[in-house]
Parts: sequence; structure tokens; C-alpha cells
Amino acid sequence: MNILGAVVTFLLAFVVGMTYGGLNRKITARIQNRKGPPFYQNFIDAFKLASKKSAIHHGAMHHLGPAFLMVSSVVTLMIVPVLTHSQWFPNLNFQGDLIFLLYIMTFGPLGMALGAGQTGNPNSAIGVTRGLSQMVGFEIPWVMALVAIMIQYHTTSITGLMAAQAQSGTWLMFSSPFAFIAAILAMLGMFGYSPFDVVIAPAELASGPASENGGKYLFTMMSSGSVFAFVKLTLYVDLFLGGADNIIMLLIKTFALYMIPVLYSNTSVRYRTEQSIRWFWGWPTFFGLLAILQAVIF
Amino acid sequence: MNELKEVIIKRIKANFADAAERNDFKDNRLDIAVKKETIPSILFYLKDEMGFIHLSDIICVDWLEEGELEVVFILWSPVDKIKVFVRTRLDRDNPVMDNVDMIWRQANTYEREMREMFGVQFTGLVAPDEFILEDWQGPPPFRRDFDTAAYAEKTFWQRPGREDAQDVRETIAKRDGEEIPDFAKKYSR
Amino acid sequence: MNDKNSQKIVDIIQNWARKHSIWVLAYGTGCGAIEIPPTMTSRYDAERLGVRGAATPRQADVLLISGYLTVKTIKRVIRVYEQMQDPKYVIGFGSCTINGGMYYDSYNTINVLDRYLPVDVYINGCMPRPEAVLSGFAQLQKRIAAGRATGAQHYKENLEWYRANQKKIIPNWVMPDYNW
Amino acid sequence: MREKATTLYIGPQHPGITGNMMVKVKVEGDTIVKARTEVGYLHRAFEKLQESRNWLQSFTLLCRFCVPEPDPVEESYARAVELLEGREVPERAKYIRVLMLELARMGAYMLWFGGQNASLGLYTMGQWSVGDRNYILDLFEELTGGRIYHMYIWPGGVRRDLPEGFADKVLRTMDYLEKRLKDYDDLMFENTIFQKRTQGVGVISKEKAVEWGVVGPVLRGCGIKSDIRIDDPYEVYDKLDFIVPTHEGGDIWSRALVRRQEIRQSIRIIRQVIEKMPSGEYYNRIPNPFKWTLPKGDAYARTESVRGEVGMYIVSDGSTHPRRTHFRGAAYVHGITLLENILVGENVADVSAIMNSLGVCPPEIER
Repeated sequence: MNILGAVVTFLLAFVVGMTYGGLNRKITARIQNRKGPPFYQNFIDAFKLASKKSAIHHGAMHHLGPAFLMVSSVVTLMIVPVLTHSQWFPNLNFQGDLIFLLYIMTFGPLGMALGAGQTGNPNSAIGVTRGLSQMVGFEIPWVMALVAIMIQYHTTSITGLMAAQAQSGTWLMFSSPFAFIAAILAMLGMFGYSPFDVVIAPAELASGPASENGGKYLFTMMSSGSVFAFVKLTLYVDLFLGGADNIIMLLIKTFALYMIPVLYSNTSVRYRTEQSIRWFWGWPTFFGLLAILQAVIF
Repeated sequence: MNELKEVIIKRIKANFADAAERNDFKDNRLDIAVKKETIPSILFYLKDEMGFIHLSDIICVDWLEEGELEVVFILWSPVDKIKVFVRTRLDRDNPVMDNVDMIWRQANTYEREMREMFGVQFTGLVAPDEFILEDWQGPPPFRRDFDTAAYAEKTFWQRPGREDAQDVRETIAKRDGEEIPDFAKKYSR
Repeated sequence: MNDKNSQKIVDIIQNWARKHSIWVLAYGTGCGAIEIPPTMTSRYDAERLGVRGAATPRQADVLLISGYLTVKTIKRVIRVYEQMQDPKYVIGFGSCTINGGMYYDSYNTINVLDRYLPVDVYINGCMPRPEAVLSGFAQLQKRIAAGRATGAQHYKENLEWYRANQKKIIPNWVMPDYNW
Repeated sequence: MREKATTLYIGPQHPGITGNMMVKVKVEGDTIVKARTEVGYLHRAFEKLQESRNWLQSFTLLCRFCVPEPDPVEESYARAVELLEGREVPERAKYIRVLMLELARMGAYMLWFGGQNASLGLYTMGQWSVGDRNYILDLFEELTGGRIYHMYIWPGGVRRDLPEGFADKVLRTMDYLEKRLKDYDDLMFENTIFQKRTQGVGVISKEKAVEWGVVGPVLRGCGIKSDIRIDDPYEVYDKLDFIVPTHEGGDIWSRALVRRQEIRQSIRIIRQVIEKMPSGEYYNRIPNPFKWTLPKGDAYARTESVRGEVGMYIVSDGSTHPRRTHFRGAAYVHGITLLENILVGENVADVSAIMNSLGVCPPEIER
């Protein structure tokens, strides 16, 4: 029964993630006052990439790089409870899963970094160093936010936090606002959209780590990217917006959160690596400290 | 404008006796011809004392019939708003000249191009020897005795029917079953 | 017998996907590259046809030769073409790729592109307009859907002929061999 | 311990390069230690081809020099030929030429907005400005028949008179673009990240600018007021009043501000030209082009283009074919010696932004 639930969760995450990517391109196009591709364009792109005849790779590690990304996003998906109490989407969450989550979310990019390093293309090598250094940037406010809500509600499991929100009736967003703000600002870095897309900056590094990946590998990266986007959004909904008890509520809440990085990315220039790190250790870290203070004192 | 030109001409003649000058031009322009040895000194003088600080252009012209290459420097003085053309002649068989990129840094690029296109050797020019053409075995291409049409004919494959672009019209006509409309029939043979 | 039919069905579906998602390599080789920004931006917007820019040859499907090709550029273009992944197409853009255009007698530009690279679609015009570029993409889409966009196949089959032509104009040939 | 310097080829095939040239950059960490440019990918040997074409045939080759803005090249060639032959241009043709030059300048600055912001990551701005540039290209298409290459400014005047109703169409476009400039300012110049990414990057000091022969908006960005339309006025620029904006600082930010203010000045000039446009003859007809010979001698004409001083030097030996034509673009000076000098010490992420701000246009370097 669990296996079927897991497969359905993955399919839901894949479909919703890809449609969100297509809607992102549509909204960006509309902001740039043009028609833009159909919302299912990402599916066509993914299917075309998967049906490429040749798959050029430079050795085993480069071949496995995108697989690491997919493993990381699927494992994260299995931990995060998608719907509150429905037997269709059982998730294997356990007591200490928030801390496990922190580790597994960085597992994918590290695997990808090893793969990109092997290609020998200087663009991907510099892209990897930028990606890892920027990850250090946004990890700090993200960890502070999680630690704050863990202290405040004395639990380290997502279901525990959701139960606390259901029992106290108010969303975590209102009861611990500073943690929410720090987490949202860290989310901008996680998505890697415009102000923080120095990692895949096409104008400087010809799409950074993925510059040697084509065909199947790009398909795996694209689909794992959209699954990971869906997982992050549901994680934020579970932690701060009290989780969703049916699909429609889930889609509404996740799409509302998804609008933040999309709209901000359309009107912002790209930060250089040290500027984005300096920005992350500025306001987001300040809110993280406030959240921890609030959790410790009250 | 004319008396300003007279003043400039007099001062140049004072320092460079062999400068042959011409200033019968309507617009604000002067023309000075010197031998190639005095080029660096006259350029220094024009730039430092006379205020011609902007180097507009350096051009090499190939006078095949007279067997000489002519190098023209065009300077501009923003204060007096006058252009001056300093020209010199080089022997065509071994054109050698002094390098002037210590006066203007950008002259380095002009000289690299002239060395590659005309074969003018600049003593003291420090630059990688390949500038525009890559692995070029032929003679310096911009000299008038190099025939570019013949070279193109020999090296690059020409599509037949170029004389009257007949094949292009046919390919356009038979593109996916398109037949020529009758009003255009009389044009396409 | 039936695997031939099933292969045909798979091809039809794959060609449908390849038709609606064409990624053009960001490489403006000639003066025609000035008409690509207007085609990609808000008025003509090629993205609604699924045409999008790709940063590196590995990710690209279409190599757009926009205008004349000098000897120095064609050496890099061949290297880029051979790096692209298999179902790849070449669009010759402008009359300089068809018969040399107005530089037919220049010592540095090639005259006919399909002697050196397999070309699927030619767009004529001396700087074709964005509408012509979109019609070129539509033409390419029609050929892909019909399965007739087999330039890469042709390149593989008579590689020696292409190599001979290429080596005739490129003096020192220091390129890895083409392992598709 | 000094990091090992890796060489990064920001090569001909690169989304950030403005055109088709290569910058070989030796990088330690993220800062550039040494930069070498390699050009020659777009060399079509114009000047060699023009020797086998007569004066008017070589005119069609000209506007292919630099693609974003072909009109100053045509105008400087036409004026050089008129200077050499002493041919008089009717007053109305001069006004139409200034109208063409200013429209071309605005179109090129709109394209520059797109290029500069694409290199910095703000793609929306490129979509807006290149999309609005199409309105100017529509004007060109109606007047000359071609969007990009017009071949409209002939030696002796212009090829065709303004179609009726064209003048107020130009004025309507100018009003629309003036409204749009407000949106550009909000999106681009008020964007704090844009300021952080451009201020203090790619700095050129005043002395270095003069010594390295910098021209055009890059020189005005260093605070030196120099514009050929005022220093060496041609056509009817001395009868029009406009200011030459300068800005201290010499970095990408001040060059962007200078270009932005010049668009406003171009709109002012276009309105004055439309209002003062005299009626009358527009073309002093040249004789049969196949037998048209120019007197022996040489001439040099300069025009202010988007990238700076654009000059055409022609030499005639009295025959129907030019002995030599030499085109000098501003990118010839900015793109090689100056670029290699400025890039040292900059961050590798800013190479594309600096090239865009210098207006490096590779076809102009090797013609």
C-alpha cells in the first residue's frame, strides 16, 4: 500500500512541478508583454530531451551527477507529508526528520558538483564553486529558521509541528513571524531564480555546471528540479501554513508561495557570488537571530 | 580659420624644414607630407606642442603604379577644431617604418592590421603576429596585386548558375510543390 | 515486421515533441544575428512556437548560421556542430550561406554552406526579417514532423566528403575526430 | 599561497559575448589577471571588395559594417564623397539625414539596453526595449524599405522624399517612447542591484581615457564633454540646440546614465527637425553611376555614432572605382587595446557587462 502511495506522490510532484515551471515561463512572458509558450511546454521540452539519440558523457561520475539530484529530491519528497491525514499519501516521516532533511537537501547539489567537476569544462568548474559558496550563503538563515521553530515547539518532526499548528489553531506563519520571513528569504536562494542565479548564469558561464549536460542528463536535472521545487513548496506549506488537507488547498497555497521567487526574479538583476552571500548574511540572518531570540525567550 | 591655419603652418615649417604642406582645402583641414624618418618626431611635436591630441585614423594606401605605399595619419585638435593629415611614402618592396604606439596606445592595433594586410614592418612593434587572418599563406591580401576574385574562385566552391541565379529561382519554385504564378512566368526563364 | 511499425509510432511521437521544442544555439556567426533578438522578444516572440535559446552546444538542437562564414569562424562552427547531440539541424540564414551573397568574391568568406555542413533549411534574404526567420522555423518544424530533417544523418554517412571539403579551406586541421 | 591561474576562453560561441570575438582571460579565483582578445571571425575584407566596385556599388557594402546602427556609416561615406567632389546637398536632404541619424541612434540605444541588461541578468528590460525598438524599425521600413539596412543616405542627398503623413507618425512614436522611458528608469536605474552591479565596475580614469583614444559615450561617461555633433558640426547640427550629457565616474553606471540622457536629447532633436524641415529638392542627382568619376584626392568625414566617432576615409585616383576606402569605428579602439587593459583586476562575472558598456561591436573591428 505504501509503495503505491509513494509512486502516486512522485507522479503528483512531477506533474505539478512541471506545470509550475510552465506557468513560470508563461507569467515571465506576460510580464515581458509577449505571449509566451503554452503552460505544458516544459513537458514537451522534457520529452524531447529524453528522446535525444546520443548521450555524451565524460566518465561515470558525470553520468551519475544528475542521478544524485534525482535521488535527493525523491528522498526529500518521501519525508515531507503532502496531505495532512489521508491514507493515499503516506510518508515515512519520523521523529528527527527535520535534521535529516537539512542533510539530504544538500546531498543532491554535492553529487551534481562531483559530476560537473569531471567534465573538465572550466565553465562547469567555476559554476560548481559558485553554487556551493552560494549554498553556504542561504543555508544559514534556513537553518536558523528551522532551529527557532524546533526550540519554540520542542519537536524535531514535521508532523509534530503540523500537529502543534492544528492544536493551537494559528499558523506558524503568525505565531513565529521572524522564522517565516527568514525561511522565505532563504527560499529565494534555494530556487536559484534571477537575483541568485549566478550559478547557472548564461551570460557569464554558459549555464554553469550543466554546460556539458545534454539530452537525458538535462532531462533528469529538469525533472528533479521541478520535483524539488514542489517538495520545497509543500515543506514550507506544512511548516508555516498549517499543511493542506486536500489537493486543491495544497495547490493554492503552494502556488501562492511560488509566486514570491517568480515575480521577484523578473525584475531583478543578478548578484555576483560574494554579493549574494553578503546579502544572505545581512537581513535574512538578522531575522533568523530574532526568531531564535523569540523562541528562546517566550 | 585661414589665419589659424597660417599660424600652424608657420610653426611646423620652423621646426621641420622638409615638410611639404597644402592648405587649399575648404573645410578645416591641413595636409603635411614628410619623409618616414621624421614621422615620430613630427607626431610628438603635433601632439605635445600643437594640441593635436586625438588620433582619428591611420591608413595605408597602395599606389601600385608609383611603386609606393602611402601611410596617412589623421589628427584632430579639439581646441582649434582643425584636422591635420600627416602622410609619408614607403618603398613598396620592403616597407619599413618606426612604431608610434608610444605616442598613442591605440596605434598598436592599426599597426598590427597594416603589418598583416599590407606587409608594412614596424620596428619595435610588440604584438602577436596573427591579428585577423588565421594561418594565411598568401601574400598580404590588401595589396592591389592580390586578386581576391580569382582566389575566391580557386579556393571556395561556387554554386553553378551564379551568372543569372537560375538555380536559385528553380529551388524557390519547386519548394514543396510551389509552381511559379503566371504573372511571374515571363521573368523566370 | 511489427517492430518496424512500433518504431514508426515512436518516431512520430518523438518527432512531434522535437517539433514543438527547438532550442537554438546562442551563436551569432554573422551579421544576420541582429534579427535574432527581435525574433525572440516581445513583438515576434519565437518562444510561443517552443523556440528557445540554449547556452552550449550540448543542450542545443539547431545551429543557426546567421549570414556569411569566414574561414576562421567555420573552423569553430564545425567544432560546435560536432559537439551537438544527435537529432540536430542547421538553418542557413541569409543569402550569404546560399551562394556567397554580396561577399561572393571575398578571399575570406565561403560561398556555399552545404558543402561544409549539412543544411536543413535555407532562409534567403539579405538580412531576412523576423517573419522570415519564423517561417524558417515553421519550415523546419514541418520537415521534422515529416521526419525529413535528416541533415545529421547525411553528415554521418558521407563524413569523408564533408571532411575533404572542410580540409580544403582550413589550413592546419587540429580538431578531434567526430565520434557521434 | 597564490592560486593557480586558470585560462578561461570566453570564446566566439558564448551567450554573453556581444557578437563574434574571443576574450582569453587568465583568472585567479574570480579576479582577472590577464586578458587577450582575439578577433578576425567576421573579416569580410570590405576595403578589398570596394576596389572592384564603383562608387555607388561599394555604397551597398557599407552599411554591413556595424549592424546595430548602419546609418552613420552611410552618412560619413556620402559626406566624404561630396567633400571630395564638392557636390552641394539640398537643405531638405540635410534635415532628413539628421532625422535618420537620430532615429538610428535611438534604435541602437534601445538594443544596447537589451544587451547590457542581458549580460547583467535582467532579461525583462531587454524584452521591453528591443520590443519597443521595433516601432522605430517600422518607421525605417516605411521610409526606406528596409528594417536594418536602409541604403537611404546617398552621395548627393537622400534616395526618396518623406511619404506624406510620415512626420506625424514619427511624432506619435516619439511620444510613445517618451512615456516608455519612465518604465525603463523604474525597472533599470532605480533597481538597487543594478546599481550595486554597475557602480565602480570597469572604471576608466580621465587621463587614461584621453591617452587611450576613447571616444563617444564612453568618453562622456568619464566626464569629458566631446561630441562630433558639436565639436565638428556636420549637416544641420549647428542649427539645432541640444545638450551633450556628461557624467563623472567612468564606470558602467555613468556610461549607462549618459546613454539614457542621450535618448532624451535625440527625441528633442527629432522634434526640432520635424518642425524646421524646409520643403524643396531632396536629391542633387548624380550622373550615370557607371561613368561617374571623382577628382583625384582624398577626403575624411566623421560622424557621431552610438559607439563614438565613426570615420570614412576615401582615396580616389580619378577613375570610377575607389582607390582605397578605410572605415574607422569606435569599437576598433575600445574593443582591443582598451578592453584588454580595463579587464585586468575585474571580476570574471563582469566581462560581458564591461564589453556591452564599452559598445564593443566585433564586425566593426575587423570589417
